[in-house]
Amino acid sequence: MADVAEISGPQTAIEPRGARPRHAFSRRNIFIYGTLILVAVYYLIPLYVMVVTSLKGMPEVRLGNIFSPPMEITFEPWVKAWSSACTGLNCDGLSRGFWNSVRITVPSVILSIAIASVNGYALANWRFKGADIFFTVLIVGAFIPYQVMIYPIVILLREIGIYGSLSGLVLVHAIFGMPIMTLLFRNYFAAVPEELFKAARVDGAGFWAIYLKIMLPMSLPIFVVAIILQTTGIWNDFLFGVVYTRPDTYPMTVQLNNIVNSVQGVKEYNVNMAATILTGLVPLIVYFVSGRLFVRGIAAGAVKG
Amino acid sequence: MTSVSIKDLSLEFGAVSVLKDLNLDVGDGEFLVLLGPSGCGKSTLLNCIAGLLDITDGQIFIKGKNVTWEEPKDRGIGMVFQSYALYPQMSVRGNLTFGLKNAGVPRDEIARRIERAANILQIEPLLDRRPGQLSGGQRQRVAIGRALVRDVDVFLFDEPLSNLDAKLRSELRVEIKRLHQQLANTMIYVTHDQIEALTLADRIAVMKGGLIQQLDEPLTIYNRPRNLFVASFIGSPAMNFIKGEITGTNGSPVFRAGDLTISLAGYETQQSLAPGHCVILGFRPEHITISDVPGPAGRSCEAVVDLDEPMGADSLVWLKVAGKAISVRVDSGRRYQPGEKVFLIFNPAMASLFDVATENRI
Amino acid sequence: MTSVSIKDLSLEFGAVSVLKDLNLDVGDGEFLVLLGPSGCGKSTLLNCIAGLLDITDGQIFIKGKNVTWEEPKDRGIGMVFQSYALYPQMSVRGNLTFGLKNAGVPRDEIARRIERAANILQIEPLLDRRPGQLSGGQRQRVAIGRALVRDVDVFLFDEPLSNLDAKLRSELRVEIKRLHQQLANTMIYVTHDQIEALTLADRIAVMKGGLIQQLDEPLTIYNRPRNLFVASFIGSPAMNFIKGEITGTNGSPVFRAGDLTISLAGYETQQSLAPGHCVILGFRPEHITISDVPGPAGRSCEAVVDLDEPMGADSLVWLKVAGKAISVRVDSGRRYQPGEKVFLIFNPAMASLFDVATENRI
Amino acid sequence: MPQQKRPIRLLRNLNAKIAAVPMMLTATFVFAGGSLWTVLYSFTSSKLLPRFSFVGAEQYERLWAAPRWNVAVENLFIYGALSLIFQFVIGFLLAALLDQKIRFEDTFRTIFLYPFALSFVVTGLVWQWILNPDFGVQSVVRSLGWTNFEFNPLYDADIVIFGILIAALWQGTGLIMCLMLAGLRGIDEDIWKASRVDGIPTWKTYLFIVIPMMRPVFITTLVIIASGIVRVYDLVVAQTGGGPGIASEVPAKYVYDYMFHAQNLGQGFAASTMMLLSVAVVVVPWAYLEFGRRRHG
Amino acid sequence: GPAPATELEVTHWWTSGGEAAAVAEFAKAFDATGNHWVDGAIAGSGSTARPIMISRITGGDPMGATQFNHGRQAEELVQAGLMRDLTDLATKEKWTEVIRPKSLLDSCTLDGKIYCVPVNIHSWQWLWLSNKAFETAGVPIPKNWDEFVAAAPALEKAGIVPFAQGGQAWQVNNTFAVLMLAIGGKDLFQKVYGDKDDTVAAGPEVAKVFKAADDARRLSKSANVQEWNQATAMVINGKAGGQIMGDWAQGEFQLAGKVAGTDYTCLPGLGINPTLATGGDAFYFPLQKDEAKAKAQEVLASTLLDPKTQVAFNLKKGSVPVRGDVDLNAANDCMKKGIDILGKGDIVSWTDQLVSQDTQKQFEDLFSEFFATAMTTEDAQERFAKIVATAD
Ligand SMILES: Nc1ncnc2c1ncn2[C@@H]1O[C@H](COP(=O)(O)OP(=O)(O)OP(=O)(O)O)[C@@H](O)[C@H]1O
Ligand SMILES: Nc1ncnc2c1ncn2[C@@H]1O[C@H](COP(=O)(O)OP(=O)(O)OP(=O)(O)O)[C@@H](O)[C@H]1O
Ligand SMILES: [Mg+2]
Ligand SMILES: [Mg+2]
Repeated sequence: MADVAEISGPQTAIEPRGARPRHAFSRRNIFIYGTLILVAVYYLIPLYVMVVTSLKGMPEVRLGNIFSPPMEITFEPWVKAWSSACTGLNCDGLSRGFWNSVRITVPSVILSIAIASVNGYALANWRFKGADIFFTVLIVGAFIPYQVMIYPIVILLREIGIYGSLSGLVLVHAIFGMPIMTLLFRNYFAAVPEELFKAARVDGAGFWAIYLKIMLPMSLPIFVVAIILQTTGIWNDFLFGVVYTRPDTYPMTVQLNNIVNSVQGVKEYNVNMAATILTGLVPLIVYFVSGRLFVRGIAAGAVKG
Repeated sequence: MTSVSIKDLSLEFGAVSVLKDLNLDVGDGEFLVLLGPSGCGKSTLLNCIAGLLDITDGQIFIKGKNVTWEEPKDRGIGMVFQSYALYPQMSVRGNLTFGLKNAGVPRDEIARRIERAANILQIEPLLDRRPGQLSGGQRQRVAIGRALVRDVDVFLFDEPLSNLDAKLRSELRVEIKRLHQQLANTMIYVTHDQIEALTLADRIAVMKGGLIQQLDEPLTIYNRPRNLFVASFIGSPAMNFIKGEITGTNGSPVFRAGDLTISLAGYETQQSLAPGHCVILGFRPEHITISDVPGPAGRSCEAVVDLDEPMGADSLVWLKVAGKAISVRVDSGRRYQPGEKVFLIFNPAMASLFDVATENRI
Repeated sequence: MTSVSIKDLSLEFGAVSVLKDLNLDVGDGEFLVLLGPSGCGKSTLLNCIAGLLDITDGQIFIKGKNVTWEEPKDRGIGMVFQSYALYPQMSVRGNLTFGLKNAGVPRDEIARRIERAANILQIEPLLDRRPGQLSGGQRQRVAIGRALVRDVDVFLFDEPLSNLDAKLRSELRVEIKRLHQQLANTMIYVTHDQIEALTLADRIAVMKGGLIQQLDEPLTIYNRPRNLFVASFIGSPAMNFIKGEITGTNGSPVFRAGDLTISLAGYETQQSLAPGHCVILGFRPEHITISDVPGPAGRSCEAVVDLDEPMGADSLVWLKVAGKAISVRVDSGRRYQPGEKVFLIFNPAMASLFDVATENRI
Repeated sequence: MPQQKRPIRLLRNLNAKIAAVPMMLTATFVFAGGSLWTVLYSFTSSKLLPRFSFVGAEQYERLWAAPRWNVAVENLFIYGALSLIFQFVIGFLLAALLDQKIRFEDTFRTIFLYPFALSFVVTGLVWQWILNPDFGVQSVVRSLGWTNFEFNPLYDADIVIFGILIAALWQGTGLIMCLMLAGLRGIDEDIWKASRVDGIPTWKTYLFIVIPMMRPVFITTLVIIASGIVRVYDLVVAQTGGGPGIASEVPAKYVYDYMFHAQNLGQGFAASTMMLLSVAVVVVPWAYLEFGRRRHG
Repeated sequence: GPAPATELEVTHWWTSGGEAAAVAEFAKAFDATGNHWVDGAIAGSGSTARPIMISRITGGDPMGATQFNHGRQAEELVQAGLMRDLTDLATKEKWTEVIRPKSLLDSCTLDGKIYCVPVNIHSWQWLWLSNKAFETAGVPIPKNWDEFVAAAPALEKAGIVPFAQGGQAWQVNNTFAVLMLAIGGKDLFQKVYGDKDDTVAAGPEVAKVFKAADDARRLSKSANVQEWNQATAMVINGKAGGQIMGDWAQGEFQLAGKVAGTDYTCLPGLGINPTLATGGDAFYFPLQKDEAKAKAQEVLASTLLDPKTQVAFNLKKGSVPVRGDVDLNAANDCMKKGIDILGKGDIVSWTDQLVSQDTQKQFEDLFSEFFATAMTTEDAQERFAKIVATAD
């Protein structure tokens, strides 16, 4: 603001008129954009390194500079990571894991969101005695380290008789997604005007009719957030994937771990990086496509005062 | 015949008692307004009638049927909400038909009712729009339509106009009044806007702290408020209050507050006005006249103008009388200057007297 | 001497032009109200004066100094916001002193100013509370206090009372008026409540679509609106409008709309009322009288009562005249029944005539 | 008039109760039941399989005597404190910068947020690679001429926790920034205007007015960060495997290792119980205040 | 008659180059019986894989067969009745006669019943040396640990890491155990690990072993690798002087086309004390409900012990067959050295059999801390003795 004082100083040669003069390179702008760009670089470096490395051949990787762009671009590592990298005797890369991940993620996301949204709706709009106690337990559950729960869940799944099956894993994801998802939906539905809900009751709509016809159509933002969070969370899960499935249904992350850790002599960093990118691709795409909705939904569901 | 009848209704939210042993009978075809300050339990009462809140004790009858534990949809009521509460993702038609479809009303009957409601409320051209594409007034009309198509005996309104601006509010007020004349349904209408209450109601129930303070016709409430609360709550600009005592001379009572004495001859009351009784005297601003010359003795006094607030058609003049601020409503033709000396003339027949201790009308 | 002077002010938000070449001079110590419907640019104008928005073109002078490029704090203004905008985690005292401390005002001076403001606004007992512990009216008072302690020449108010309930609003209105009389600062006050505007203003600027429609004293605006917009925007209940044409007989103009004819003799205008001119005739509800017998020929007509809305002190009666709805304000002593036949008497001296094409007053 | 019977309480809102059954089951059997089971068996000498052979507090004595556990707890405190501070500070600063009506806001936001889409496993691998002294930052800087440049966090026991922190911040601050941004956007514009009229510098407005107003957002954020801290595991495993030595061990890893590698469930359960206990001490009062009592509105 | 093709899932953690090649031999042989080997490799060493295997078995979704280090890892699973009893098959195929040393089968035996099939004999006690590295440094190839330590400065001067040590806990722990056996001798080893004698563990003889461990720590300072085969790769490439690792490292040398004696040198027992431990891998067969699977399990069990399979597998894996009656002419230099020692009976049981996994883990924690920090040998020994005192 020092510059303003200068201009409107005693020399009334220029009579201030119209918009306040502004400099594109004011100290403020340099500071803001400078900081942002610097931080952006920090955030982008790993992605850059991953991409660049994955496009180099092994000799080039061994030569050394991880930041230098590839002298000769090769897609070999990508092909290898996708279709021929080996774990033990299986040499079909990540391709199998990809479809397994899809088969795990889709039903898990659907189930966990279905349960949590109905649940959040019941908690927000149909409060009943005792619900808060369960909900509090659930929220505290969000803090319990997964490792602590592995064994009890093994027993639980064994007792139900779905250990090792896909449905077992889906159930596990639904269970561990429940606290945060329910919280999200509960907050969102609690912010829906209560009168809307009352109007529907006067109109004779019951529990499910209100949920399906009134609440669902108006909760797109929060569903987007829930889908994004669950998709990335479940897709990225390693621990449950490895503990609660069997090799023919291993998700992609487990296969990534296998490829990265199955060192055959020298570490093939380029293949590892390609595999890493491939594994992260689905959640990344989800983020890039719906990032804007995500922020809006977060504002609607998470940050309610 | 009573349309809605409430017996000993109590409602508690946890430890907080919001309604206390409330009794209320609403006649068939009556327009009853629940009026009261924020938080007095108006909406709560309405929600109890609608079945949207579980009551703690008491009974509710609608059309002679005990509906205390019925579902809202089975009570024969329609409800209009302050925030409109339209289903945002449905068209206006969808909003109107949602309840009927839920109730399994046949198609042609639905069409008939929609047509009638749309006709009455003049919303035919809006039927295929979404609520988001409507103005505030149109939304409110659709909300009324949603209650209308339910073809019920009792309409409940919860501050249906308070989200609208003043102009629209007065327009829709007239429409609601017309609608009532046309349909002759029972209507229970919650508001905290007294103009609405006064213009719409057959009877007004003034509430405070979960209790009904006075249940009467609008002009009775305006002119003969039963207690200090009703007197001060109703009327804008508010009633002027002066604290003083009765000093009876020769059977004709006189009100005295410091130097100010006002004869109470002509004041109608069942009780006797015993000398020495501490009372509060209330005058509405329009029941005091400003004059340049003193009026009859004992009904007039001198005052100094403090402030003149022109309000278009009339003005509110604030004056100081014996150290007290008094407001008087006058025609806006003449402006008064601060400091100007004038005389006030009181009409005891239009006054209200309240006991200081009980705050009830004497 | 002008206190605030705005020259050719324009403001655009991207492609949207909100204010267009606006000129406005506010006198020293004047109370100017900016009145207009929502979205007309009132707040925008106020923010430009405060320096909170960067203008697109034009100049702003405060106390003769060009402040177009000054920071808000250096303009010598204090501002009060609709939402109070108090700093929620600071005590009332903190709210009042925060700005002063930043400006490096000495301690004893701060104490002096706080004391004065607290005294004027009667918030001494509240000084150590948090805003969350205050009622709406108290918060508003603190918000005014924050502007007060800045010891500035110009106060800007952006709908300071619109979040309060009606009763409180009328109380605080009086307080603000008193404050102005006491301080004699320049005040620019934004509202869309016409009662506020009429009661508070020395002059009112009625705005629409970023343009000032009329800038005049309250009663002039009320009684002689310059155009149809001002006429319809000001006054509640609203002015009655009838569309028709001038039919001159013998130099004394007559207004005719279908069967209805009203003599315009006595209507003040600079322009000639040429026969055949299409006009809109406006009458305020209080400028029509209801009578059981017909009035003088050419100034009276028959009407049928449609609705009677009692509003306490007076009533609004809706009638049908030659197929048109007309509202008349009467004393609430007499009630009218729907269907009743009465006569209306018009006073041309209080009428307003507008050109149909330009919508300007004739 | 007939006096109507009050309906049975349990059957009112039946559908809502049915809908909440999954939650009740999960809360009861998985979270409460699982925790209880864990606590119970932490007093046993279970090895590979849970067996109810009561040994009292023996497992706890051993746990707190184990240097590795103490290192893990200490690490968690350091990591937790640092991560909490940095996530808040960086997240808030970024949000504040993005809130300055800047150009390319969307682009910047996406850049800051995308790492959140990646798993800790991926994050760990990438940063392990970037921080590797033989190919990563250190070797690149050295090859530029500064041959004495020393930046080798993953193989230096004293600073390895910072190496993990760098990766954790990279992965997590985006979300925090989003939350903060949403919170900032929720603050009344008029507050900003009032402070400008009062002539309060921007930084003071943030510090004394805006930040105190963002309490609810901060609490949400705190919950999210804190739950992440207690659970930190994958990142450590992928990045350092707990090394060098035991320098970057964390409690969750201790639990996992002793339950499964060492095949000493009792010991693992004892460590789990300690984690549960610390979670309970922090979270239960908070959850009670947040969800248990505030029931009006 | 030929059994109908049954798919049998086999889990193991053999994922490095040499290991994968070896396990392929098993798969080939099993597939040749008309059944199908479904490979369930889990990368990242036994400590990653075992929890998963155990969860699967206890979770009621057992695999067809699974690798464990025989010894005490699966003890409780057997006790819990989750493992298949192979005694009948063993009697039929006379395992007690063909499998040697006898201790291998003992480790599979509980209450007189046999529950696992040992498939190879592994010994840890090898020092692998890169001939190229020593040539570069201009010093003769050491013949034992002490010479190796003495040659280290020369290697360092030449920019070669003297001692390649993977950072993972199991590696450092075993390195110490190898030093214990080689430097302290068979008796000391037995007293510490077998008898869990904590006074011995705190005594001067073990202090000597700690001195040697201190040397190893010093020489491996700049290795910066985690996985064992990365460390081996350093030796193969001449970037490191030597590595202590089990005989499976040989698989990596072979895969890289290196020849024992010319490219690399192996010193069993670190060239001091040529005693080998007979650890190894074994396959367990979790109980299956499916009849066909149970049959296939039996087929697999006998396939694993088939002489031809044994040879093929062990040649690739670099380990010694469990059968004494197979022809091992194809074995290379190093393997022959090993077979010789085994033949002489200079054998001990390895730590897997002697102490529980729990104790192992505590050792691992201690040594991974020891190797990564500047902990004094005295402190380390004191803590070592404490663990020995409570070991089971
Ligand atoms: N769900 C609830 N739990 C606890 N108290 C409540 C609840 N709903 C309302 N109340 C309390 O009951 C009282 C009456 O509320 P109600 O909404 O009926 O007031 P109201 O008269 O409609 O006010 P307004 O004019 O502001 O709408 C208030 O004091 C309110 O705080
Ligand atoms: N930041 C902005 N960007 C774009 N348009 C804006 C912005 N702020 C205001 N406007 C537009 O400028 C016009 C004037 O807005 P302004 O807030 O001044 O209205 P107002 O007269 O104060 O209305 P109200 O009575 O509702 O407060 C409106 O049409 C509004 O949509
Ligand atoms: Mg209400
Ligand atoms: Mg505004």
